[in-house]
Amino acid sequence: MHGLDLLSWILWMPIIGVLGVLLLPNEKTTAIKTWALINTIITFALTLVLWSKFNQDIPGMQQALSVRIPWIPQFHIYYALGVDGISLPMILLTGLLFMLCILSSWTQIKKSIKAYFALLLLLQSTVLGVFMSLDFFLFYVYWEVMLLPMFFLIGVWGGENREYAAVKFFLYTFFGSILMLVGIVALYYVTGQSENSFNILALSGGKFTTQTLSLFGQTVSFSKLFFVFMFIGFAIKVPVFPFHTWLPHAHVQAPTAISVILAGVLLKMGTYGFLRIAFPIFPDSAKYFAHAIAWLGLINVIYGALCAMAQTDVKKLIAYSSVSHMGFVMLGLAAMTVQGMNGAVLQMFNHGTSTAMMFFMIGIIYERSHHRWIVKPDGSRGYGGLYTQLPVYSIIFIIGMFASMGLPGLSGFISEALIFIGIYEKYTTITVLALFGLLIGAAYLLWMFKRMFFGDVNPEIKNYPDMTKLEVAYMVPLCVAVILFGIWPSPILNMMKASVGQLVSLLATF
Amino acid sequence: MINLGSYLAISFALFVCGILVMIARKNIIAMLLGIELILNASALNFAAYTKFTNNNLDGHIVSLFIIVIAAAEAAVGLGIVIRFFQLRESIHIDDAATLQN
Amino acid sequence: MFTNTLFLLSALVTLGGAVAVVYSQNLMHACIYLLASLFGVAGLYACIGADFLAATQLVVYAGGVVILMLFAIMLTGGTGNNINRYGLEKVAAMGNKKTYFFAGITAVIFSLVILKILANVLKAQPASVLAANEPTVERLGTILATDHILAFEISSILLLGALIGAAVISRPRKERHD
Amino acid sequence: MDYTLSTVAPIVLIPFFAFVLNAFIVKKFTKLAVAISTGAIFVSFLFALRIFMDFMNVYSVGYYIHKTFTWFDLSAGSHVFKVNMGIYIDNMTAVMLLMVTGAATLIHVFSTWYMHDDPRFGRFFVYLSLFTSAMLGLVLSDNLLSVFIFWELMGFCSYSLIGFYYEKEGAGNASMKAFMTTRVGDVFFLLGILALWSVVGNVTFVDIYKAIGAGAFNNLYALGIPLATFAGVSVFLGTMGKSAQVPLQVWLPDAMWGPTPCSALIHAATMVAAGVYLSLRMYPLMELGHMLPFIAVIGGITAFGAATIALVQTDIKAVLAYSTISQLGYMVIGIGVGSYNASFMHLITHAVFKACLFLSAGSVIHSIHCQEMPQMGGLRKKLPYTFFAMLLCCFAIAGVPFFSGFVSKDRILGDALVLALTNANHIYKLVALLGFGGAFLTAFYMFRMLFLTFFGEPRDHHIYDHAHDEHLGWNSNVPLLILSLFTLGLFYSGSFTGQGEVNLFGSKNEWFSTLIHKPDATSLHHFSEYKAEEFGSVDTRDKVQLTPAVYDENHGMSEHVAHEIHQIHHIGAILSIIIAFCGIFLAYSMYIKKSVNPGWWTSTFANWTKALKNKYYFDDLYVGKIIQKGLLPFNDLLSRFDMGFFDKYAIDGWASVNRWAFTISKWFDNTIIDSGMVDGTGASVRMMNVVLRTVQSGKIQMYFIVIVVVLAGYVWTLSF
Repeated sequence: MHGLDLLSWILWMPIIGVLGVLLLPNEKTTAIKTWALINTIITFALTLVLWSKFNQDIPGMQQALSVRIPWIPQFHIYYALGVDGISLPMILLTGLLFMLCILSSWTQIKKSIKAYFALLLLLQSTVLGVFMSLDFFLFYVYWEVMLLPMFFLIGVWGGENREYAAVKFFLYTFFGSILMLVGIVALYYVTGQSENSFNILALSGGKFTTQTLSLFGQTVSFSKLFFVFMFIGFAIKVPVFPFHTWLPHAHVQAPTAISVILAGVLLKMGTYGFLRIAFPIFPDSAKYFAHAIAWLGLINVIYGALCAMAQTDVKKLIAYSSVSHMGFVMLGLAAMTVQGMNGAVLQMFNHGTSTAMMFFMIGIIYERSHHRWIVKPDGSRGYGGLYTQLPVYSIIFIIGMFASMGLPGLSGFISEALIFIGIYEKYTTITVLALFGLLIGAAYLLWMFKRMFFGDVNPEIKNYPDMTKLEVAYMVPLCVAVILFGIWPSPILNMMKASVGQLVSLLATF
Repeated sequence: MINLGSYLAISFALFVCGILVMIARKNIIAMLLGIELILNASALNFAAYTKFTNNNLDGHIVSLFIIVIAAAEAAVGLGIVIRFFQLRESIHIDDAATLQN
Repeated sequence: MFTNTLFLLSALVTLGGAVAVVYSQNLMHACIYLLASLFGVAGLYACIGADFLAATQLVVYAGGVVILMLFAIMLTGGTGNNINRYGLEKVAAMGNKKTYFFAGITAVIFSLVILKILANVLKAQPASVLAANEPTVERLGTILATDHILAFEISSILLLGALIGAAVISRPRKERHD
Repeated sequence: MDYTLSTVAPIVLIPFFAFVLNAFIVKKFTKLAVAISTGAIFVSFLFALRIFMDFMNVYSVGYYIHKTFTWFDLSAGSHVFKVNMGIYIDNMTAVMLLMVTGAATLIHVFSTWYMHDDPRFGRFFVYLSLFTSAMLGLVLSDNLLSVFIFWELMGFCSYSLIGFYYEKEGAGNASMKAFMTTRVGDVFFLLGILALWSVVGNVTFVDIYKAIGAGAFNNLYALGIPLATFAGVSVFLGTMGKSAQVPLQVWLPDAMWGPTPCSALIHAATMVAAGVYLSLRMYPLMELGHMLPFIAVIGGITAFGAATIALVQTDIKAVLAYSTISQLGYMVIGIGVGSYNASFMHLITHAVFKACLFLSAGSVIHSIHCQEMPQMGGLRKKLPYTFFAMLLCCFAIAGVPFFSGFVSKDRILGDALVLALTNANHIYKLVALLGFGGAFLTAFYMFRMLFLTFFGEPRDHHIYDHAHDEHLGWNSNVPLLILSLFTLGLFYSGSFTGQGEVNLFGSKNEWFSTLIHKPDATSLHHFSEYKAEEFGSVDTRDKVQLTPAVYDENHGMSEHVAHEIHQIHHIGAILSIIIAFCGIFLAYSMYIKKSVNPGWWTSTFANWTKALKNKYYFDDLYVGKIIQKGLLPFNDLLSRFDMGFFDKYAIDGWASVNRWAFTISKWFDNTIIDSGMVDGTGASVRMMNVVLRTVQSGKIQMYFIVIVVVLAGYVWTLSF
């Protein structure tokens, strides 16, 4: 009989929070918020404890921290949790961002506060579950359950077109996960429904290179077919180019905190899926499709950046910039070199912090103006002169914007540079083209900044107050993270490098 | 003389008395008395079976819990009766035939 | 010998009390008869060496439940057979011929079935040597705190719930004006 | 002198910590922040001076300090990947450090006066501190990656300072333009870094030199181009962005939206020179990639083109901005014609006199609150010290003998002339022509500016009368005078060891060309002995064994060729003196004597004048044509395609298909299933409930009877 282990504590702590929120009466909004905040702080503290217990030299899963308990023994389904260098940064990011999101929702959410915070905490638990699961079935369960709070959070607390966005988000992601489910079931049968049929670690290592199956009378490689299935499933979440259109809708309609979570954490679940599932289980196919993935990543980078430049809605602009930045992650993954992979995982973390900053900042200005137009539909400017009116806001916005742009000294640069170093050796043409993404990336952000912040003060914004203490309080941790990991990336890189190195070695053998 | 048969017989008799009280009375409190009888009958049965089989005291435990439940039931039941009386000025069982009002 | 006497006496008191509860037309009397019956059951427990059970029976029933019922009886009807606003007696009658008839029929049907089963059971029951009566308190305590700890804990929650529930239910409330 | 963290790092870190500290305290303690900032750069200057003195003591070509530390390490299992950062100090770095810290100190001091009344006085110093630390970091860098990092940081500071007056729309446009234009170059620079990384395995200067010396670039291609050329062009594009070479020069004139001291520091003395510095560092790569002619032509076009535009400018800062572009062009010519140390010397001399010119212009602007030269005139009497400083600087930039600009520029032009006359590649003839032509124009427009500002009668009496009289002040005009002192050629062409004579025409044994040697193909083998050391380890190099400093101008040439080159150099020197005086004379006759009417020129060459006024239509092309007509509509189209077509039809189209299927199934459901079968069931249920309702009497005792009887029946069936 052993007590609840650390990973389970982290995973179930938000559920305790949900129960607490549900027990509190509707009218006690401050109590609900405080409880949710305390809960997320504890969760974040626990993730930090996890970091302190983490042994950076172990390439695979941390045995000391893993859990594996039978859940549905009849189908060999386990409650299996584990953490390695790839999931730890994501767990830390999740812990941090949810804590800040509770703070940002403090004043911004005004209706059904109890339900909102309960759903937010539920979402945190499911996201953590995705990043910790080592059982394919458990992974899938968390992956699906995550949709539920997300659907309601967008659909109930969103903007004017929220139902459309929520349904679209739900159906789109659901479509992807169904493809993934097909893959899970196929793996279950091809491994003979044995003890390890849902064990992600046991499935990894390229065990399905020779199997074939007959499909419509054609002999198809098992590995390639189901790699494509899984790829689409995860690509929708990333989102990779042809599957990206749910993102602008969802972002524009979602409330601020949910946008932050969506861009900061949920998009990373897609790339995390590649790293944890698609690549290790089908390394031969990953290698086979690497060039195609690199081209898709390139399209993401350029297409997202060009679309972002045309937007007049700030939030939509940042949403498209997420598409562009996640393209860099795809490039790093496609490189399959130490530099590229490390860069990709680092970019996942860094994009999480910088894009969270941007969405928070947009949320803060939205609170004041109740619109997000850079240029209003009638052609007049939406803001203008914010620099004069809101100096503190502007400075923090600049930090976030330049981090997002990849300015050296801020976090985005190192990951992007590593990705480029990694991919240059493999695909020079793609590198040259992707570099233009950096250029356009600077262009749309600076142009947005110019139109919103420079110039004389727009009379409409004359009475906007500068950032409140609360708003500064939840931006400061992100600023610190962005600057600290820009100057000194070793803490994050050290925790991931052994695990990433192992994955690269695996891919290199095929 | 002291054997399982006699205990079962006594318990049976108690049980039948309880049923009679439950059905024949129109007074809610009187019906509760019947319930007590029925509960006692079953408790007695458990204790007896333990004694006359393997004497491992599990029956005693069940009997104890029956007593506990009986106490709880009496408390809640009588509470309801008193409340009902406050509302309806009656403890006639036929007054309690509707779900609302 | 003493045990046999005790057993006979207890059985008589038990059954007599039960029958008296059935025929008594006064609620207060019925309650006292019930008390007697419960005492009898305690005696029956004692006869088979269930000392703790017997004691609990006395304490809880005699000391608790029956007193509670007496309180309830006194709270619900001190003023005689008045007719309330719904056209029924305030303190209901203890039954009439019709109800007794239905009750009797039901009891007979039930008894037939039970007696049939009992016959089977008693036939199959081997004559066993009775274990000597020993104090059960210590063993009961051990079993309660180990094998039946969950049930024990749940029963404590049940009692708490019943306590609060009874208090909440019987508390008089103001009529809402809405 | 020991080179440890505590003697080198403060150069960068003190201004950086000043920046961090000031960023927090500047709002409340503005004066303190300013003092901290200025003090920090002065301390940096002392450290740099110490290093410089040490290098002068050793006085050796081969003396270098190379210390590294691991920034981060991705090695795992069999994969090894480390990113090292470090400092690399050689003679060039030592000189550069002294120049940057010295100029920055004086500009900081000047700014305490110039910016004093600005509402954002403190904030300006915050940016300046960050900028100087970045620039010093760049200079100390031992590898291209850290150069790139500091390069971009400077770009950010430049962006912030150009947009310093953020309430002005134009400042916003200018800052964005500056950042984006340099970003074009930066992106290519990054590409060059990637290309070098793929060959060398890291991007340390010394390792790149070693790799070039070992022939690692032979037979390597990227996108069908020889890799050395590919990487070289990429890196040089970075230079073109930062050093404002054609066609990426458009941002620098707009950068004048920033406060004048920042123009002096960033857009004249240091940051723009960083591009040239980078190309100098990568000189062996440029040579290997056969791109020196290309570089020379770019430099020539820039030098001449910018000078022509400067002719028609009326804004004093605009003239200086174009002259900066033009002078940077000369440095690039210097790289292109292999005049390595002259190019670097011009970088240093230009930094000094251009910083001084900008500060003088700042002094003028501060005094009369106006930047338009047609409204000035006769300020000589009001601003005597400024006039004196500016005069010296104009002499320097025009290439008057005994002044610094002459020493450096003459040598670049001399080498260009040598190549024009001896090299088979005829493009060098064009370069020499452009170079000399530019020199003439430089002398003319600089003195035009000087005469229009300080001489003649005041053209706008209102402005003149309100001008403040100048008094000598430690932070107003003393920095100008100090800087102007260093425009004397003596400092650059002298010898510090007493081994050779002071030669004002700059030839033998002067310290600059002795110490700074071109790392060309013949000298690269030295670098195989170079060794980086970890910070904190004991310095193992023995200074005694270092190569003694010998100036070897004619290395590996025959006597005859050397003599011929010497002759051409003399011709070049005489030619540039004549040209400089011609330029000055023309300006004199136009604006003092008024014997030549400038109006005649502008009306005769009206089309040209218009082209010059419009800066050769570069802005129209970039902003008007490429961005407004090309990029933005394309983006718009793409965005509309994404949401209006792709999302609407390809994605939501599935929903329409579903809806169609749903309509059919709905009809089926409603008419057949629902009305027929389901409602039929409902009706039958309704019938039944009439019967069953009577059972639900609510009589508990009835229920109890039923329960008992049913139970009995059940038990009965079980037991029999």
